[in-house]
Amino acid sequence: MERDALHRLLRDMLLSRAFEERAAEEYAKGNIVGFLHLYPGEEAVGAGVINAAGPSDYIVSDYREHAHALIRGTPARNVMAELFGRADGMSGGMGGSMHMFDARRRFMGGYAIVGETCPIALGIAYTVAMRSLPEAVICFFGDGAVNQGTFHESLNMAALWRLPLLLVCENNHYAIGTEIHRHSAVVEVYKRAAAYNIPAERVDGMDVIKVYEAARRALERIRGGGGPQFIECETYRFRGHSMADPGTYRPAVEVKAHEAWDPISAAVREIEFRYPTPAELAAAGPDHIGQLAAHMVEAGHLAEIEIEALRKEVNAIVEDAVQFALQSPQPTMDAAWAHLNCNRRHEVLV
Amino acid sequence: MERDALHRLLRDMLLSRAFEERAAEEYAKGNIVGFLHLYPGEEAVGAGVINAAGPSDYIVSDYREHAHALIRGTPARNVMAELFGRADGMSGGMGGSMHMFDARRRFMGGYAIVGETCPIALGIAYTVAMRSLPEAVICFFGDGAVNQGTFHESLNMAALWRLPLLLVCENNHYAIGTEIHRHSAVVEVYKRAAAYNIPAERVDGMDVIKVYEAARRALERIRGGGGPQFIECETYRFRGHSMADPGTYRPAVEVKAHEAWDPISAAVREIEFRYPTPAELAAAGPDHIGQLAAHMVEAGHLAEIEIEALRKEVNAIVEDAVQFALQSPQPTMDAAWAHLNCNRRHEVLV
Amino acid sequence: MSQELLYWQALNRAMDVEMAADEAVFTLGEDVGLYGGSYRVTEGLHAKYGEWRVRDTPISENSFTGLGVGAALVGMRPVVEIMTINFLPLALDSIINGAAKIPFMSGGQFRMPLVVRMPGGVARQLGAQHAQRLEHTLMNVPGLRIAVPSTPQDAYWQLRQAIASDEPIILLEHELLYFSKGPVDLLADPPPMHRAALRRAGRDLTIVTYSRHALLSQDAAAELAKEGIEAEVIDLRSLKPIDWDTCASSIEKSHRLLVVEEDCRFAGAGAEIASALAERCFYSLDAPVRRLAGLDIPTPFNGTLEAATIPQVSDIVVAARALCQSGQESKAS
Amino acid sequence: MSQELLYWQALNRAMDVEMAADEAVFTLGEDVGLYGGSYRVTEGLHAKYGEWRVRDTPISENSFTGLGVGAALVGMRPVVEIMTINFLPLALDSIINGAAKIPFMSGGQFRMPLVVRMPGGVARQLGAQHAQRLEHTLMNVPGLRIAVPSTPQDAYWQLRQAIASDEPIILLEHELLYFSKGPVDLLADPPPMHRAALRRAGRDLTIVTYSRHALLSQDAAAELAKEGIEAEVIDLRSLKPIDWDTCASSIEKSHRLLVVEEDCRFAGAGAEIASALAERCFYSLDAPVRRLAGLDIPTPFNGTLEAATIPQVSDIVVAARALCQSGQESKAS
Ligand SMILES: Cc1ncc(C[n+]2csc(CCOP(=O)(O)OP(=O)(O)O)c2C)c(N)n1
Ligand SMILES: Cc1ncc(C[n+]2csc(CCOP(=O)(O)OP(=O)(O)O)c2C)c(N)n1
Ligand SMILES: [Mg+2]
Ligand SMILES: [Mg+2]
Repeated sequence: MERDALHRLLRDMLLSRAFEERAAEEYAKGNIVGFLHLYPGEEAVGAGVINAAGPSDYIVSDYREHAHALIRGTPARNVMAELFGRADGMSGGMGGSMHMFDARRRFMGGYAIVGETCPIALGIAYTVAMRSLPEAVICFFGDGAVNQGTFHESLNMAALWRLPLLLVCENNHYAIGTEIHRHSAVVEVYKRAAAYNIPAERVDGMDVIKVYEAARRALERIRGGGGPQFIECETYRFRGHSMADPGTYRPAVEVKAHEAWDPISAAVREIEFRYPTPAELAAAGPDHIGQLAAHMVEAGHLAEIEIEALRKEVNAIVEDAVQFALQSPQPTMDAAWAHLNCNRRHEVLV
Repeated sequence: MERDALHRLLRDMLLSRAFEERAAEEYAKGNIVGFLHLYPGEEAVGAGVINAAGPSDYIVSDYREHAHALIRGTPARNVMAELFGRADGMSGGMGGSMHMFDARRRFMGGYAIVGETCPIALGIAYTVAMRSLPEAVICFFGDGAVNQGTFHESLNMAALWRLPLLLVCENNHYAIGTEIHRHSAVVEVYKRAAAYNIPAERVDGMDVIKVYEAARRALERIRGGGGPQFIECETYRFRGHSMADPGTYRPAVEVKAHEAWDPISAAVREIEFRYPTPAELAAAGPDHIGQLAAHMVEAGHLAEIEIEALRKEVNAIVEDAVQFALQSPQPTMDAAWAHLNCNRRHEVLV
Repeated sequence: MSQELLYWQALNRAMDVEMAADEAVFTLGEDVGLYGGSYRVTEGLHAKYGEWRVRDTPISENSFTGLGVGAALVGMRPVVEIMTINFLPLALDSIINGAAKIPFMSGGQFRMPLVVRMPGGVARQLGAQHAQRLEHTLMNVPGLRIAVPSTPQDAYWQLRQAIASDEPIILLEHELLYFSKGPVDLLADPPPMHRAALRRAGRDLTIVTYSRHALLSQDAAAELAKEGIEAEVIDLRSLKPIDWDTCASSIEKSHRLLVVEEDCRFAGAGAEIASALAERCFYSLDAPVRRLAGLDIPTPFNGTLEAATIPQVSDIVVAARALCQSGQESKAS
Repeated sequence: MSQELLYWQALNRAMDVEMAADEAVFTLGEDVGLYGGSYRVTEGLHAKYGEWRVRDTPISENSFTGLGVGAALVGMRPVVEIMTINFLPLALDSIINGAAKIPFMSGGQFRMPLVVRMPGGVARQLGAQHAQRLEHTLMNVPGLRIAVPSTPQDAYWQLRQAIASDEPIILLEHELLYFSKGPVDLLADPPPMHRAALRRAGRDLTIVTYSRHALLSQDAAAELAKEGIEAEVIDLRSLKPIDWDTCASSIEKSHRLLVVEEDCRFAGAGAEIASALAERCFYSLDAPVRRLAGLDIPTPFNGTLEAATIPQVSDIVVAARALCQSGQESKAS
């Protein structure tokens, strides 16, 4: 795996974590109101999948989508401003935490009705196929969403028409307070895809590289005309379902165990592990690979101290985002009506 | 297989066929109006499954349910009167062709919204399980219905809670004009059950004995605590989807080929084949099995001439049903209001 | 320049013209393709435009409607056919929570050029689950528009306008109108999509109505004329928005309003029509606004009872006559 | 005899009493069991009655609501909780085509002792997909009944009555009321389930309202009293059927009607209320019936805008004041 890619993955995960933890603080302060579903613990999924996508691919997400937007490249400022309900938010303060959209980056929305993302992604994929474009559509959903009728209906259609759709299940083992064993007859979610002849794979969703690679492979198959693909990422959310949820239904030991597998520490370990020290590199001599590695180390990306710098960088981004959001104006009622009527063209309507 | 059972199966199929063909005539005459979905070609499914059920089992069906009601034991008079919209119809003339109910026989209704039968059957099965009763619920639906979200949702819940539910897919390969290859990514319908860990079997739905035996086995597993079971019956409808449908989308050769497999002729052959002639029986000597067979032949059920008699019998029943329906009074608006308010008890409502 | 067409043919022409003009237009639904559509609206289009643009779907209403929403997000102009409005409850999430809200929720980033067509209404003995109207269900949803053509000409115009519009538009077609005939001018300029039409002028009372009951009301007005009662008949053509001005100017002249609808009375479309106009025209009214509507009962299968549950021409005549008298009585008293 | 309870606690008590009294009563929905319910309504019941009677379901709204329909067919008394009314569109087929129609379609063979409970309304910044009211969607469906308790006492009474009734009943609970407190007499005899309550007597105008806005209207009436305007406040308690007599007798006294609702104005619940009463009370009215309602716009996430889209106490005061004046002006003119 290339160094830049790895670095990017790590940075995205750190940014997501820092952003979400700060959002929780801002929620406690009252700067954010309403439902707030945070992503800590699941960063490897969003980072791995979205980084595997190209800029012309589409992303459809649910209400736990702040990190997806950040990873996709939406400035933290606009994401935070949306959480604050301000005019500079991604959705002009109209959508909020669960409804972030970024048309320019093909971030096709956060949706709050469980299961709703599938048909929407299906429709985009249908369009791509109809136009024979080399694009793919990535659809995120949780383990609870697979029990919604739309999941089933959409998978059937996607397979029937071989649409370029990558289905990504973020299996964090819970639908709010209901553990997967209590909501799904078959808990290996990827197995459901067999009912539609959709190739499916389960990956360790705490390992960003595995997720990234699985997504790459799946996207390649899609671009090769292989039709829809399914990836189940096993992961865990460290927090409650939303800020309103203390999460007490989960055994403390279970939460602890999963925290030990924190995808960010794992990614940090991965980076530190994979690249040799300068001494080792020197011993290896000035060969081709060694040169590259040496260059990377020289560039200072891999040392522990640099990870700290990365943390600082993302913290600064988040701090800036909060300041930006605080200063962003409240949207007006006129703006609200304009958004509602953004559809109107030249029609002379009553 | 016991003689009486076989005889019953054949009679039910003949009655169903005669009833439906007559309904088509009455439709042409204008005595029946509205949608009319007929069953010819599919008789082996209803006869096989419903005869395998016990009197305390429940049946839930869709809009192609006249034969299901007849087989379940509802007098042809009341079925026909319902088609005529008369007061003596099963549903008092309120329901019509697609909404036949017979509470006494646990015939829980015909439903006209594709996929709606699954959740209703699920609810009855939930009740049976909750009360630990030895009953089962049989739910009929077509191949088109399996693409509805409710199918998926209901199967998951049925499996999760191990409910006593027998799912019977009447796969006639078409949803109105859309052939199964064009509506389902996986055309072996029974394979869908694997996504919920539900035991599933595909049977030749033109062979009433195979259907009957599959249903018996499945019901036994259910009563033994095996949870939901799934049977896919491959069949064919000889007519269009409804009387409004000429069915021209199906290649003539396909229709012809299936008519050659008429389940009724097959059942007749089966009966004639399985039981020896009196001469053969005499030759076989007075052993145990020979005695039984001889008794059956003696009783006169098996000779070709008897099948003609059976045809006459069912024709007479159907003729009587039509006369009954013609003479049955039109329901009144008062009756309609009373049906709507059948729920009211002692409440003092505004 | 106009020719006689059946209502379904007019819709079929509209589809054809729009599909030929813009590759972004495509249609999908159950049996719209090979089969040619349950009411023939899409007849011939599959052969002409191919399966990608005329897509037969599985019986998965919520998801194929949602497919339309997704496609509209990326600039397509999908025309979703829900086989009948009775299946709308299954697809409602995609319409209410999706199509109607996304343009707003996204802060105006996305348009929603989606059309959803649905046959509906009480036809002939289809039973309670196939005789629904459900206009009210969609009327309350901000962000949607609803057209209810009663003539082949309007069917042609309004479907074309709906496809051309970037707003999500619901087209409610009445099952008993598909085989009604009328002149259609394929080239004439249409009135604005949501403008009401004055179908008959009169001075004694105003009848506001829509869809099939616009035709029945015109028949009733002809009857009433024989008794010397001149009813003005307004065909709304659109249930969202409603062209209040056209209604109000008529009432200011006639001083009496009868609202006629096929929908169940309680909380039906007529409730909005009557309450908005009663408020606006309060000082012009000589008598209470009357609603003549379907009975609040599921539709019986039996044909006679079925007919008894929705207003017939004779019911409109009786109600109009009573309304004209009731005002006079009160003035006398 | 009465004690102070929170609205959710009153509902919880009602569930407990009915479940203890009749084994046929059971409840199901997302997170109603182990988790104790999103708004705590089912708290403690899972431990007490076990998983079969307090069933956590997958996220499958249409089917678990349909499960309730099926269970009701065989004599159970299911109480389905749909986590919020925003998911009602997904479950609507089971309610509209199933629960509401089966007793009728079967020719009266089956009763439908089903209760569907749903939190709803505009709460605090939940965004457009989680701020819906949708009362209108259910009101037009013959065969359903709808209760809208505004106080803990009514919540307790009406949930118990709904469970005891053999008709399908929808209980709409307002998300902002769960933590409101009020006296609950657990033993008193309740008024009929669908009877409106006169919350405050007055002679100058009648305010007809329901759910949370019944409380806001009482606050507004207190404000108005300071200016010498005495508003009579009627809390409908039921949206289907509506207790027209109670409303009409008040209007005959006050001659003015203001309808206050949180629902979007266009084709909202208020449309039926206003049109039925304008028709019935036409000759008693001194001024047009006014509807004060939510704006016809999806709910913005931003808190200030969100508040601006639904009537606040001050809006009610202004509207009531204007209504009293408008009548007078017209008399003068
Ligand atoms: C249709 C629908 N039903 C219920 C809800 C309420 N709800 C919000 S999130 C959630 C759990 C979803 O679980 P899962 O799909 O596993 O996603 P996760 O939150 O674990 O990421 C539920 C039930 C909803 N938003 N939409
Ligand atoms: C939800 C819904 N969508 C569409 C229809 C219209 N419709 C009636 S029957 C039918 C085909 C059903 O096919 P299948 O399930 O295979 O049953 P079959 O008629 O072949 O027995 C359709 C699309 C319906 N009744 N309900
Ligand atoms: Mg989850
Ligand atoms: Mg079929």
